[in-house]
Amino acid sequence: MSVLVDAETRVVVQGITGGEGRFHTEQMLDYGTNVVAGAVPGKGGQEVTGVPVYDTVDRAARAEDADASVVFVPPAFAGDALFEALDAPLDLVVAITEGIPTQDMSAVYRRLGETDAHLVGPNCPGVITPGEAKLGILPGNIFSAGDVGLISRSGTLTYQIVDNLTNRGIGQTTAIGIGGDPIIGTDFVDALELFEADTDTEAVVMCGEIGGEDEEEAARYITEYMDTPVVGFIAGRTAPPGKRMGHAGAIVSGSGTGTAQSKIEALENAGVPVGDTPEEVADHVEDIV
Amino acid sequence: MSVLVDAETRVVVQGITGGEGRFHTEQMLDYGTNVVAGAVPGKGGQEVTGVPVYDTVDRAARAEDADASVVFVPPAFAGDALFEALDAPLDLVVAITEGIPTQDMSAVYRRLGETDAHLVGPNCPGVITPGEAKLGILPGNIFSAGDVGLISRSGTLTYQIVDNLTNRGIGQTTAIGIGGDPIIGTDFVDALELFEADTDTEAVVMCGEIGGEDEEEAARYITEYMDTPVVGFIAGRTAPPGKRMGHAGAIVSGSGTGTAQSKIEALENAGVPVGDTPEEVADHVEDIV
Amino acid sequence: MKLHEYQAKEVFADAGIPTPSARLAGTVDEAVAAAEEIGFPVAVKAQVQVGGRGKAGGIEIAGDAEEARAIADDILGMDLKGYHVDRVLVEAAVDFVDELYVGVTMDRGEGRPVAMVSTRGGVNIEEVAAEDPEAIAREHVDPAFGMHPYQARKAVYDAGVDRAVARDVAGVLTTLYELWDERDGSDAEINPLMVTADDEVIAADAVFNVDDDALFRQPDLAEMEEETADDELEAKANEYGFDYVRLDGDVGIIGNGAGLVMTTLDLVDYYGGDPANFLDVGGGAKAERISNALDMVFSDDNVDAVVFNIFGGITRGDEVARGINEALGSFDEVPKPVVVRLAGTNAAEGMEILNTDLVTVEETLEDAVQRAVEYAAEVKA
Amino acid sequence: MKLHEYQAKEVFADAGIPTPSARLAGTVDEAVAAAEEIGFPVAVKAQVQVGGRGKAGGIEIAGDAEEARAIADDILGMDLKGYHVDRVLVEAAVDFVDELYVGVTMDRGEGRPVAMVSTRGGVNIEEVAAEDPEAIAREHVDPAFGMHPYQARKAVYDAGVDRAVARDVAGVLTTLYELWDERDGSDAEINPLMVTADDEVIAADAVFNVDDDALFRQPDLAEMEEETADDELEAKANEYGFDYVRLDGDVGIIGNGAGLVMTTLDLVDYYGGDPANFLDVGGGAKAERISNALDMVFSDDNVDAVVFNIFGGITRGDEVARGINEALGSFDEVPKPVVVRLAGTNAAEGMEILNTDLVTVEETLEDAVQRAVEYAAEVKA
Repeated sequence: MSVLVDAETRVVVQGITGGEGRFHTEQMLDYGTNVVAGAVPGKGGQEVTGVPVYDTVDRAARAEDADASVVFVPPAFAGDALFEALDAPLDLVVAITEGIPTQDMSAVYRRLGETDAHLVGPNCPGVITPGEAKLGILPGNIFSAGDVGLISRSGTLTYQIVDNLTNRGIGQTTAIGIGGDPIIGTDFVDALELFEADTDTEAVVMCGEIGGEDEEEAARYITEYMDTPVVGFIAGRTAPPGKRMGHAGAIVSGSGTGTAQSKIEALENAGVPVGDTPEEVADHVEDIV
Repeated sequence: MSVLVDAETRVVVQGITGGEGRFHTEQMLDYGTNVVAGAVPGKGGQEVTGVPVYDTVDRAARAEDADASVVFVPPAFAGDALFEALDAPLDLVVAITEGIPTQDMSAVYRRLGETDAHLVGPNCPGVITPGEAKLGILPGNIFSAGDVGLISRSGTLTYQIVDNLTNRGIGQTTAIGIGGDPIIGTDFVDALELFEADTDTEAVVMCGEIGGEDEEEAARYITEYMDTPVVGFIAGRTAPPGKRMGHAGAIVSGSGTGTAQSKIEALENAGVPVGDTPEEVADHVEDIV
Repeated sequence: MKLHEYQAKEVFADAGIPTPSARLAGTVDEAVAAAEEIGFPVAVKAQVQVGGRGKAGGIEIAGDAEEARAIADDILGMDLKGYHVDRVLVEAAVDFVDELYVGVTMDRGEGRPVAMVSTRGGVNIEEVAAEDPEAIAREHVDPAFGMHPYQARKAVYDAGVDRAVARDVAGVLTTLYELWDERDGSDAEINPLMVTADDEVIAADAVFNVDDDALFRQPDLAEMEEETADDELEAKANEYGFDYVRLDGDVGIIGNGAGLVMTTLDLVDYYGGDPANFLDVGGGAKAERISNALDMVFSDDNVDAVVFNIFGGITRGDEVARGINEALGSFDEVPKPVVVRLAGTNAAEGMEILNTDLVTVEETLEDAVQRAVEYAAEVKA
Repeated sequence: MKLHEYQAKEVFADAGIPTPSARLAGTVDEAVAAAEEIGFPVAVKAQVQVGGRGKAGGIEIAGDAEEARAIADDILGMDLKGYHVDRVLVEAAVDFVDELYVGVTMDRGEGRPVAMVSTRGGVNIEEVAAEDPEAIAREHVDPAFGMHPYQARKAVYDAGVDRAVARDVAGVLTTLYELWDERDGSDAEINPLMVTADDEVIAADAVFNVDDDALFRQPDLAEMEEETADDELEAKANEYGFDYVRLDGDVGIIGNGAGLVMTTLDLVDYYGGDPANFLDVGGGAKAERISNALDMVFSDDNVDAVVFNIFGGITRGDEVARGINEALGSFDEVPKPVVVRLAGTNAAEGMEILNTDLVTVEETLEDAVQRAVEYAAEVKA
């Protein structure tokens, strides 16, 4: 089993005719993902690597019975693309696009709350269920099927942690790159809830980083609701307060919340072992599974 | 028993310091309505006929534990006042104001759909549970307590029908003036649902008029869900197609829907006797109760 | 409130929607001059607020100055479905290959706006809607977020608009929606939106109706309002601020509240009479307003008897009675018989002061209507 | 992107928020002339983008021209928390009886904007928030509908703003929210909003930060951007378009993706080293970008060794290797030891072409970091 995506997921690629959209559609198809359509206004009737393109998501979804989309639309138009996907309605929308204006995401998030859909991202590497399907830009070859769920705010850090796991023969049910933007769809709590409900997931690794309160909230959720064991990792222990390091979310406020220390403490208090290094994370997981 | 309001309902009057607000607050208090506060920006700390005034609905509701409001705010500001009441949140908002721009009401209606609140109106005479409370401008003296529920799009027509009932000794559980605007909160179906759930209501009178599809929808609802008998009345049989008669809703499209004939037929097909005159309505009710 | 075509086109053009070059003309000479300035062929279009002007002869194409003169002479001063034509819009006739329909209105049933596109433009869109509803692509707009760009595109693609002009038509729809939204439109329509051989789109007609309740915040649109009553009495009603509709019968009707007045009309009919009008004095009417209402109804030569039906809520019976006394007291002889029925707030006080030498009083609505119908029948007899 | 105070005040004033009369000055003479034109007393305010300018001596009041000259002379050219002051804003000093705080920002946790009002203006609002959160009235705004007028009033009344200025303060908050909304603000603040003895309100300071991701649709604000890097290297990073933060250590760090780079920093620290910087080349970096990154890190005199950690997703290992080869090949001798770890997409191809005469290669992140820390320690030894 898995969460969010599997071999049956029928995927529309929004922005399939762009450079990134085209390249990653090929990659997703190669991985075995069931990409059934593309959606690009004005490009209806074309084909991209054998995938039929429609003018609207609605048409793509109805013609090809799609239930999910991956969004490679440029940031200026991505907010609109997300509304289009949510209104279609699709069940799952994975937004790869980086640099969507925050106010656009605030509106999308407001709408999301009224729907039953899952939005992953934006500014995320996507979702992968190893051996079944990947929606996004994750390098499929480093993942392997297994029984550990993975949630991460950071793309390449996800790959690093997965690499450490895979090297020890520890595979994944599903890995979710939730993204590092200030406003994201699926957050740690949402993703933990999904894995808690998944009977095949024996343990969950959550990779957080400085900034925001999401990891602290996740710790509270774990204490109250999680039976599945969780292992943590927090990037940014050495980040100086007040400095912005890449991700918009990666700002240390300096007021004692949002720091690596506060996050690590919160997780440890929730019974979550937190690795000091990616290797240590793998050690903790190995102890469990 | 009753629906929406009773002697316990704790009422805020929005716009209590205006001429209409003040006058009808006195009238409501005289009738026994539990008016506990007024809300007018900038007038906090004042009193109107013994009722304390607050600057915001939120404060009024928290200080006086209110759960309902009556809105006498002028049309340009009424949309905002309705949002304020819904966000407070109050359980019941009765909007008397006439002439609210339709787009403002469209936004309010959108918000209303996300809440559990009841909005009655706008452009309505209000709601009365005889002997307990009235929220609005209905002349209390013509109503009498009893077991007939009343729903009407029109103010004075409501009084006429009630007068015919009361003259025969037929009292009312609650009378709801739902208002004649193009976009209203509680419609016939909502009101019928309330009366259907009220064990004391033995029969319901619904007074419709030409324009819109609400009576036709009510007929479908009655067919499917109502056990409580309903008697109907439709104003505007002689209205010529395409002419606008007062209410914004009172336009006959001429295309066969929204006419008095289509409404009467729909109701009769749902087993609802429709009176040709107010007296006939009272006859039909008398047959039932 | 309805804008004239020429006004709506100004508003649309200001917002960036392409419209043909055009000039308004009030005389034949002005029309010919306008046509010569614009260049032939031109369309000469009657500026009256009724649908189906073309079929009724209110729109003609002129190929040269002579034709323009003849056509302007025909149209100016003509009676078009009851409206007197005193101005024409002279505009460049567009050479089109396609006619589309684009519109925005409020869907009352849904409580939200709806944007519409169809390739069946240039004809009566209500008929298209009735015969072939699928021919009109409809996008409901969430009032919380406004129309998303994707919705404009979706409506255009769903309507089957030619790919070559899809982007431009979506742009026009977006602008039209924004106008509708920002300018408190009730209906905004372009029918037809013409498509030229060069894949240009151009609004060949324009409808923009404004929500009367929102005119207070649209002062520039409110200024465009022109009296359009087709009838002296309706003009008078506008002046007095009454909801008034003139009908063909002989029983004049005055009441308070649209539902109750409609019911009174229905009862006149039910008891065998013919309503002469709908007149709602509204809520809380004072003596002067009541007096004006009587003046209105007496001014209608068709009226043979009047039924005055007031159920007081915020309207007070004593005020009504005072107004009736004043209005009727000014006549040497009351011109037409008046039947009065007062109920509700201060009805008793009203009955007390009502001058029963001048009016007939009835207790119930049914009796009042029957009495008025009888009076009217007596006059006829 | 942060606007300077003088820029933010221009934006606020254009929107109708009252601001003191003011002029920007780059020299002492200009400052004195500005002060004389405005009239004394004036405030002379350093235009640098740091908080707490007043405490740090960057804001002084001048009562006459002589004082203005002395103060401008002090402030112009001063080093304020690491920023060089090259301009001052000279503005009318407002005689106030009260200082309020008004602000709008995005509450990331809630995903929606929040409007704030406090009577505790004129001080560090973060401290107020920490010590006495109740002193700040907060209204979360529904992004679907925007800030309702009632919310501005509610925030003002809830904050306990004096009734005499409540309406004006609500007006300022409404305008500030609209600016924030229409101009893609990330933070918009007035602290203090001064209240005068005549119950006038006036924005004595102004903060407006713009969402960098939205600058594409705010071209006039984007034009206001000025390089504000306090450091030559950070300026270089801006030029190259890197996410770069300079730190105090000696181990230079280059990687792809913020989380992975931060993790690399953490590991340097974990293994006893000191990170010299954070440098994220981002996703999909090509050879030239890699080469620029090495140039950046070599330019930092503090750096004694470099760890280069790439986990390829959309970034390809062969491109990275090519960039490293190019950058290091241009030196007669590689200036500082470089440890490279490549994994993920095309890592094998990268390893193959990587010139291992110039760099040390490690298989794992942990090994690479440890090796770099050792190299740096050797240099120090």
